Amino acid sequence: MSLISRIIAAVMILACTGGGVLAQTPALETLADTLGPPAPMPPSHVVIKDKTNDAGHGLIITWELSVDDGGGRDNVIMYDIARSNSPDGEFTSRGIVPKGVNEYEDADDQAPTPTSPNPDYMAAGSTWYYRITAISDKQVRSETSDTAMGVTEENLFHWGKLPILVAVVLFTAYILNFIRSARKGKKLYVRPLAGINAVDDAIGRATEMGKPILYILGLGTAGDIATIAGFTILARVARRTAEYQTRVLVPVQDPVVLAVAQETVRTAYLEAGRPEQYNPDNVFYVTALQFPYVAAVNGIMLRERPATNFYMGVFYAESLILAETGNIAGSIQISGTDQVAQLPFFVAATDYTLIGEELYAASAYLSQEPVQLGTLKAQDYLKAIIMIVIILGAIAITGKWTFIREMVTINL
Amino acid sequence: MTTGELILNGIAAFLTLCIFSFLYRDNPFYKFAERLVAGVATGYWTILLYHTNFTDKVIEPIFVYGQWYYIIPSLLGIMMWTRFSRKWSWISRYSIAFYIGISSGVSITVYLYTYLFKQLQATIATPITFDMAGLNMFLIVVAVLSALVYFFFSTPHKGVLGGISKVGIYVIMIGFGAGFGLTVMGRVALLVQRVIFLKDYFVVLFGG
Amino acid sequence: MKILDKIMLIDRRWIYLAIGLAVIIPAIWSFEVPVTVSPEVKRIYDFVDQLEQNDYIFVAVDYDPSSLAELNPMTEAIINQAFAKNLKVVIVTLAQFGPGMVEEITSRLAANHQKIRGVDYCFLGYRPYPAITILAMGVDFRVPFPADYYGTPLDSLPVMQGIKNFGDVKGVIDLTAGNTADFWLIYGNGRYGFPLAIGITGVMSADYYQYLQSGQLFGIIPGVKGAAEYEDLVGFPGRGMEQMAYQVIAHSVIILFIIMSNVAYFATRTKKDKMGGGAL
Amino acid sequence: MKREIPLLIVGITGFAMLIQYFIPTDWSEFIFTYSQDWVIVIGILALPLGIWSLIKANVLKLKVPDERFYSAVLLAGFLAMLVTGTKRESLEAGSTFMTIFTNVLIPIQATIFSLLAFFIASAAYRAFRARSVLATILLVTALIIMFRFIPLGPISTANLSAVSWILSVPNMAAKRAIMMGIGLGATATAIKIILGIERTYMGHD
Repeated sequence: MSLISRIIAAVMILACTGGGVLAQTPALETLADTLGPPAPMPPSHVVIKDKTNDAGHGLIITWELSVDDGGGRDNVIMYDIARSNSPDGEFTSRGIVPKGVNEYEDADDQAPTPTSPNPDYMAAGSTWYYRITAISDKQVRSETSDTAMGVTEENLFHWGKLPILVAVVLFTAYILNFIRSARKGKKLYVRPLAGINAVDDAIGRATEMGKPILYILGLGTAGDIATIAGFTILARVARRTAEYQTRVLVPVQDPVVLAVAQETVRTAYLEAGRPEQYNPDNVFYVTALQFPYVAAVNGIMLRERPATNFYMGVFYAESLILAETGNIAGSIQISGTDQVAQLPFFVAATDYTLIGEELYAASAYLSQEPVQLGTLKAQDYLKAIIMIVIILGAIAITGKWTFIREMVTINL
Repeated sequence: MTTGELILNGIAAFLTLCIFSFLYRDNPFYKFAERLVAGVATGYWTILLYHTNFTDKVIEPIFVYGQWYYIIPSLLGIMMWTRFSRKWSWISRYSIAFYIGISSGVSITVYLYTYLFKQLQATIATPITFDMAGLNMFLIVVAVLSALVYFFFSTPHKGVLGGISKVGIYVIMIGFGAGFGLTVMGRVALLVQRVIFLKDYFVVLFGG
Repeated sequence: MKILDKIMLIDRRWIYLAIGLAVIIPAIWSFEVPVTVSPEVKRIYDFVDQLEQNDYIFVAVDYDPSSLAELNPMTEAIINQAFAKNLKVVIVTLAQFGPGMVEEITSRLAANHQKIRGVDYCFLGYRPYPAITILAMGVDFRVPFPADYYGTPLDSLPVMQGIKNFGDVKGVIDLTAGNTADFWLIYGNGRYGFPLAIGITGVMSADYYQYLQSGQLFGIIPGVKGAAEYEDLVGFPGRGMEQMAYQVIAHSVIILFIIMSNVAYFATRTKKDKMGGGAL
Repeated sequence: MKREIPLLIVGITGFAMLIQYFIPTDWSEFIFTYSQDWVIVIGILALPLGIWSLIKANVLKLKVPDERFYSAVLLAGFLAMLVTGTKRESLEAGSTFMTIFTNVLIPIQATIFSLLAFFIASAAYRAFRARSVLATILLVTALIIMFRFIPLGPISTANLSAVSWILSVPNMAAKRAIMMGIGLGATATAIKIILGIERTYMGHD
């Protein structure tokens, strides 16, 4: 109830100040004439609190419903919330709420600028006065409630996001802990992943055939975590190709990805002890847009006939176009993406697919460094916690207890 | 259609056919369209970025609104150009560091919120009752749990865990099958649009 | 066995040709295909069908012209059905570019059925902020919409006499391309408890079947397929049916190829599968 | 200096952005928008790297007889857009720039997209063979879903109920589990990046 009414109230403000949803409500004039329809009793006990989890641009106004709302004459249809910046100043309407609602959120965070002055702006630490009026179905206004005062306050922590903070802290602690125990030499088991085991074979095959390897990083930016996972796998692949003296072609569609991919491949050649064999032109920019990029990569596949295609990163509709063309070219294909909608196509059309989390795990697998493997263990622990929450949560909700669900609910 | 429109539509129709010819095999027409579109797309993108983002985020803040602090990201952007020189290219790592640092920091909470908490909350939102709906809710919970087990990396998938993880990958495969089957409709609709475009053009051209 | 071997290794260009023909043929000779009606579509049809003359039905047309191809056929089929049954229709749109589209559809269909604006149906118009508009309509349609789309006060429209809020309509059908369905679920059905059904684009439909299970929706019309089903039920074939011809043939072709592929696979299974491919 | 300071920058900015999320003040909001602009500006100003890579490759190919024509086409297309797009107004409908956009870029993009109708069929033909349990599950589910278009009387009616169940139960569960896995994997990777454990992308000398 309170959440819903808050949302209503928030939207109402927008509606009344900006969009004007209700701006066309008929003029709500008071009918002072005692012979007219009766006026409802006013709402009472207006209480104003700071809106929590914000930068100090909002207040929450609550009141006790008019006795004629749901009882008495039962003629209230809505409440009008009026505001002023002084107790004796002019009160102007900030919005209305339907009957039965006893809460209104008044907020305005649009700080005035020279081009757009905003007299309604609620600065942090400012004081406001409110009065509520009930309005009857015949548009008769009640007397106003008593005036109440509130001060906006800047909050330093968003409590609604607490569960996320807990998860971050817990996760980081687990990661650090497992890295520490891995450094001490504790052996960590990881189950085999077919897609990972295929990587070396695929590179060997390319060497035997004397054909290049094509590595596609997808359409993500260098800031996408999936693309960064793609860079890590690229580093391993490039290092092997440097050892085997096989070419690796990396066509990209973003200039920052281009820079990072070049750097990754160059370093891999350096680590393999063959820096002189690194050719920066093998990592090249094709074009920025999705389908022109696909057209160009398709051309490369059919003309260069790469022995192996890797698809690691963020992919959209082009996933299947690329994978089918690669199949026409007779390449072995290994794919991995975090785009749930594209996974079916990679699974169907490529030889090995790293499904979602497996893509992120791949870098740890390929490195075989204890530090990296330690984070996999941390992921598993978190997964176990999630499973316990699901089991307990499902049981609790069946018994109508919502506390577990509320514990994992984020109130933005 | 005017003659001008007829010619322009003719170009579009010709390029459409060039791309379709790829289905038969790679050929000079496809290669022509492929290179043309790569050039045009890069040109389009450059101009678009210049008139929109570059003007809004570099030119106007610094030269119009006097927001001097926009000089910092601009300098970082210009530092990317050191990549043209082998000797100085390490300087571009500073820009990349900001780029990736900011993106990763933002990603953590975004992923936790949308991918983890929202899904978790949705899974435990509905009571399991003793009817069809309740049974389905129960099945969803069981299916989610077993699919999660499939993603365990640090335990061997043997015994009970192996069995559950097997159910998990079955569930995942059903999801993939459904995703594949559902998409066919949309893809066919895309092809229909192109075919109708060509048909309309040829009808006008040959006065059908 | 030789033929089956050939099928296993069929040149993919034959598949492309088949798909190409499946789309080109209906483009040249249009024809109608039979459709089987899904239970979730049938329930909406039955719901409207069992209403009495002069009962009220509320239709929300919450999509922009970009999704018109899939959703217009649904809107038309539902309004056709309602007019044919002499129901009173109240229409709203919560999509910014919706009004022009709604105005076009309603005036055209009203003319076909000899219905009069303001007497047999009412088009309220558009308001931004779906949540608040829905909540406010739950109090009284006149709160967000003192006048209809054409500026006539609701109180002076014969069709709006004696009807105040959702309590006076038999049910709400929301035609949507996306998240307005959530608003109708939470603020509409959730708060005012009226029967709610949605018509939704194909890609979005999978996400809403869960509300069918939980009983918050009494029906779903999913994508072009659903639109064609509804048109079939109502008996006014339109754009939905037209698009079905392509879809039915293309789907049949793909299914036939899958079956062929499996027959050939099992018949030649002793040999090594030379085609490769597939992560499985 | 060449690697350590950049890694430190990644750590500090990453941590700052993480903390920013939990602080609702105006200051924090400003940092968020401003830092997003950093990413955008770096991305825009890096574009010359891409263009240089493209131009260089194609100018070199002008010397190869078989490639000469195609590279010339690419360069001509690129230059045509640059020349016609110099003015701000060229982004409005009716300009030469937008005419090329509408009649070259749009039809080619739409046609490449529509190739998916063919490829979805050939992929189904090849992959949907019942050679293992997993392949069979994939095959059967996809067939059930595709069958919703095929009018077969009572069989179709039963099939449509199956479709609705598959979509709302196992399909929903699979999506959720995969997403939760991605959430964990991506978060772990991002934490590793900020902590400097994952640093391959940075390269070294």
